[in-house]
Amino acid sequence: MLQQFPEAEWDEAAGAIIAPLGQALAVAEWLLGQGVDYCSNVTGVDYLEREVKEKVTGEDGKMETVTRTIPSRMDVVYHLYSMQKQTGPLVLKQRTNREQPQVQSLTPVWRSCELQEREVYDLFGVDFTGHPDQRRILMWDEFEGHPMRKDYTEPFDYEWEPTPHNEILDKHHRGKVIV
Amino acid sequence: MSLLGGGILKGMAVTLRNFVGSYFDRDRLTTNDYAWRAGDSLPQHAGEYPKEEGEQLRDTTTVNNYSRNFPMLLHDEGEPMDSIRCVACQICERECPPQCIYIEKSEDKKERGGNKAQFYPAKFDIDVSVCMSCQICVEVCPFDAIVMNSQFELSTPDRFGGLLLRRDDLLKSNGYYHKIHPEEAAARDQRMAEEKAAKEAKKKAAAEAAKKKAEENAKAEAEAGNEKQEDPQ
Amino acid sequence: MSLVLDILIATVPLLVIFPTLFAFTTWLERKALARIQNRVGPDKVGVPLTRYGGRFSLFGLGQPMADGIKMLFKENIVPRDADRLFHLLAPILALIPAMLVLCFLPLEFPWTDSLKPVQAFLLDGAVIFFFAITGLNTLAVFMAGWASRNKYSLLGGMRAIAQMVSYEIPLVLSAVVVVMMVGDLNAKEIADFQTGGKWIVGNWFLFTPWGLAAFVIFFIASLAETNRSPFDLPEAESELVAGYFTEYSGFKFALFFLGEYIAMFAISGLAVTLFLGGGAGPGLDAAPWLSVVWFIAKIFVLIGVMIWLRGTLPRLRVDQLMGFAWKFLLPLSILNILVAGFAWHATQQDSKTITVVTWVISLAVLYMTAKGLNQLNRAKVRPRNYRYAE
Amino acid sequence: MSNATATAPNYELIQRDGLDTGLLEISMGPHHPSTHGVFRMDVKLDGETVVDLQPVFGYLHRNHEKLAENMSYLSSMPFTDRLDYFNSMTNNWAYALAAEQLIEIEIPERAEYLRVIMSELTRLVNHVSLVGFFVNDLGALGTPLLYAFREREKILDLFEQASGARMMCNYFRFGGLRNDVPEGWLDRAREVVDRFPKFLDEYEKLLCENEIILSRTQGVGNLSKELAISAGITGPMLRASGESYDIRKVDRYGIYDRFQFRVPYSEGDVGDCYDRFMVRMLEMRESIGILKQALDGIEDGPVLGNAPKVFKPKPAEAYGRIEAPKGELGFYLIADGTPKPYRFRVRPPSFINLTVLRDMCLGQKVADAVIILGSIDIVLGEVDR
Repeated sequence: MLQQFPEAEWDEAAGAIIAPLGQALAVAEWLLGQGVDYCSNVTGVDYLEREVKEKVTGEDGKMETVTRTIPSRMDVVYHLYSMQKQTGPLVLKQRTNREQPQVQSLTPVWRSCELQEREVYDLFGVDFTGHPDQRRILMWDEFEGHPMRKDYTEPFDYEWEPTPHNEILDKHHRGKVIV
Repeated sequence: MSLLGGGILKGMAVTLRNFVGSYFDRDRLTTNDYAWRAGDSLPQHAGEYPKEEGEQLRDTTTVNNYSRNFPMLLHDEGEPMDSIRCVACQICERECPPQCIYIEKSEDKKERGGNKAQFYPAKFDIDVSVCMSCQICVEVCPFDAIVMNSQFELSTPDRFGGLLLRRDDLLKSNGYYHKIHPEEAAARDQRMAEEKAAKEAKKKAAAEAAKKKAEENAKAEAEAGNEKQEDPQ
Repeated sequence: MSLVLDILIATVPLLVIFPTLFAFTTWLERKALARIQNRVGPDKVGVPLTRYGGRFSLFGLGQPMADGIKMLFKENIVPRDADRLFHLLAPILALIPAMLVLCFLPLEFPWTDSLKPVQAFLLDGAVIFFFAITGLNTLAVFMAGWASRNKYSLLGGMRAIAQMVSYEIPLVLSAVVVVMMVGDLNAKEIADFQTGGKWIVGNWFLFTPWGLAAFVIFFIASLAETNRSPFDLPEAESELVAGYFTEYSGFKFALFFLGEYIAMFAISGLAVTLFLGGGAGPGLDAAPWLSVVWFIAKIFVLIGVMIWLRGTLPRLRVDQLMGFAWKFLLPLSILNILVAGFAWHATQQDSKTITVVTWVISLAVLYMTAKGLNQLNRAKVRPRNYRYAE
Repeated sequence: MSNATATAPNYELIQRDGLDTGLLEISMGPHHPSTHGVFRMDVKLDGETVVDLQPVFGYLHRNHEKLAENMSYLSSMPFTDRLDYFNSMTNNWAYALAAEQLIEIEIPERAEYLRVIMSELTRLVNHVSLVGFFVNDLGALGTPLLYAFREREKILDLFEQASGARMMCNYFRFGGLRNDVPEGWLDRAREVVDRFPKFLDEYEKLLCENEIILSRTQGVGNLSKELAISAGITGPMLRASGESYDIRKVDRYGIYDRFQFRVPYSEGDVGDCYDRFMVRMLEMRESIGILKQALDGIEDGPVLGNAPKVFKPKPAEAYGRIEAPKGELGFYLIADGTPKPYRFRVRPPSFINLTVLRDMCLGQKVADAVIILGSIDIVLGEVDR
């Protein structure tokens, strides 16, 4: 696999192949030829920019805490199986930026991506080039924003009416309760 | 070659058998009064839903001793607030999936049932219009203070306030709990007793260990003292 | 004065008995379906409409009354864009022909001044008239479907037209067999022809091969004519919500409902007249009024079968429905006419052997034809085999 | 290409013999008796024939995934009940399976057995009521459905005794089960299981040879094996198309490798509504076999490993999938070291099985569209999440 596509990366932590941008379709077609005929799950993952503190052993052997910034990104994850060989899963990822995410649609290779990629488009705002029917699926057409993004904020609820439960929710929303 | 229309006739025979059977075989009837349906093996004190106007439910609290509905707060025998088990630790509030619990901790501490003084909930509200009866609060409670009730007759003309159960509505005695969920309550009491015993044993062991240690210390000290005493000599 | 009185004496019983029976039938249907489905059915509402302690609930016999009162007081909703006039006319038009044809049934009420049994309307061409007037029902159904301005209603109305027009043909053709045998179109003559056989039932057309075939065809077609399951496509609940009466509520809906059930009575009454010997039954010599009772009892047997079928069968698809009428029932009923004609000639001599042989041959011919037609129409349909993976 | 999106014939406005005939557009749903919830199909009809069909989703969307990302692992468990509200037990299991990959934890023997028992009982509940609903869609006035519900009630009673709730069981926990079954429960379960085949016999007599059902369902909604695999169809629907892929056999999650059972699948490559109906009927018999073995093999013991109630898994990804009654139910979890999952994704079988709805319905009658939808077996709680 990695020989066929030298640009593909192997993400050890997640156990996933990260397909090079713009080559995902070729990778998928190659995989289909290898007997990976069943795409089980398609989803997006939204990574905000964040800072991690890591303990690094420096050159001089001293432990020091380094603050590293991980840039934001958007992943589209495919879980692939082979029905012929009864093997799997193979995790394929397409990695793109958060601001204008655009990846290749794998619907031409696996039909099962059709609705799921529509869902990723709807909830994450990832643009799938080559998708035959890219529309919103779960939210209505006039909806603005992409609710599964981590920085999504709810709009004002115009159907809101005061109930005793507001007191409870307020307390939860003050961030006191959820750890 | 099968009979023309034989499949239809076969099906009609099945429905005819069910038609007749439903008059003789009680097991066939799906719908009947609730308590009946559960069968003879099940309910130990099942209430029966009223058939006629004006008839009261015999027992609105129990349908079936396994079912759960909404949470309630337990207290041991005696005045509810003097023996309430809840110490307002707010774990259940934190873990409640639909976020329907609201707790305010008391200012003061109160001694209950011979245990050491603890906080108690000044306010404990459960919005049963939001509660989804998942029983997570029961599981996470470290004090066995909250358990599931099975009272289902909760209709009220007030859709907001009427469905917000306050602390005093939620307080139920352990005896009541034993009545509605006998097996579960017995198991819980046994476990609590065991834990208490274990705790006490541990305490005792700890006390003994402390005592022993103290003795040893004393001994050591004494020896040290002796040594010290001896030293000058 | 006497004429008016006669008319009233002849028609009022029809107008009283059948709507009452309708109420009873709704109860019966609900109860029977409930029992078929292992439920209890209505058992709370008693007589008179109260629930005093449940001791007078009488198996829920008050339920139809309660339903009726509820229907009367429900709001009458007419869609904004509907054709108000035809929306109103349709249920009335559905009821009128159904009530009208009841007059042709040979129901002989024994109360007149001379104590002579009388039928409401003794017409020589009763059978033809019967079919002519029941055909009007189609118009009412389509009127309802069109006037409601609802797509489901429209589809239901279209289905109804196709279905009713198609099934009228086998219905009429199977009745022709009986008319051929009797040589008369008068309902009373047909009924009288069948009385007095061996064990009362000996002359009934049901117990001849061609009569049996004609009865089965007639019964199936009458199910389709009255929109009963498994031919309830115009009101197919799972596809068209409620078909042509989707937009009807309250009393208009009740009228449709009433019309449908009265049509059921009428067509079952015709089946009883044609094949089941009309009012023939034991004890008629002693008490002639029993004939009405027997007649209605036979109607209820047929309606019971209809309910039973409704509790058992799923619905056909629209193309299969039409195919069934044109490719199965129509050829079979035409063949049946031929068989009946040959049989009539063959059995003219009073020879037992020839009669038996004719019967066996015609039975075999009819059955094999039915089988062959079935094979032809549904060649690929059969149970399948399945494999297992370890 | 087998997996290309099917295209509708160009039917705009056809002039026939000088008559202006157009297509009838019907919006079936969200309030329609047989869309199994608030599902909508925008159907274009030429007479009674479906020339175009667009499924419309989302009427029941509540963003389950976002909710779960904002609460602890344990708190999401009761929400999984609400996905496919017919099969809360299997939903629980799939989620537990995914989360158990994040925290390595030993599952006690008895819990494994009870998981299999609950899961197979759920399969019975689902298939039996699905077949009932399916025949109801065919137009049978609820009779098979109510027979099915009669049996379902008995199993739901068992669920109630074990978990306290009939449908929203919330019974599985990471590392086992919430509580042990009450005393005598296994005997009652055995009684129900033993009586089930009798009901199945009756049911088969009522339905499987009925000429109307045969001609209504055969040749309707054909789904070829290639398209089924490509479109990610799973569960009985895939097996009806002739592929014997069953995750119980492939992954052997839990202790499924200990049981003798067979996976029924269709012989031919037709994959029509009749196959889907029959595969489910046959699968029920296999489930009974598993249940009998499990009820015989179960032994006393604890049911919950010492899993913490609230935990913080190390950053990792996990995908757990099981053979739910409707197909492959998967949960994809990304942990980031906090008590809440960073990403929580449900792979809903009935949602993905709907991919081919349009392909199967084109050219069929409108009444067939209804039964094709019925044979897919959707639950809107899961489709829309």
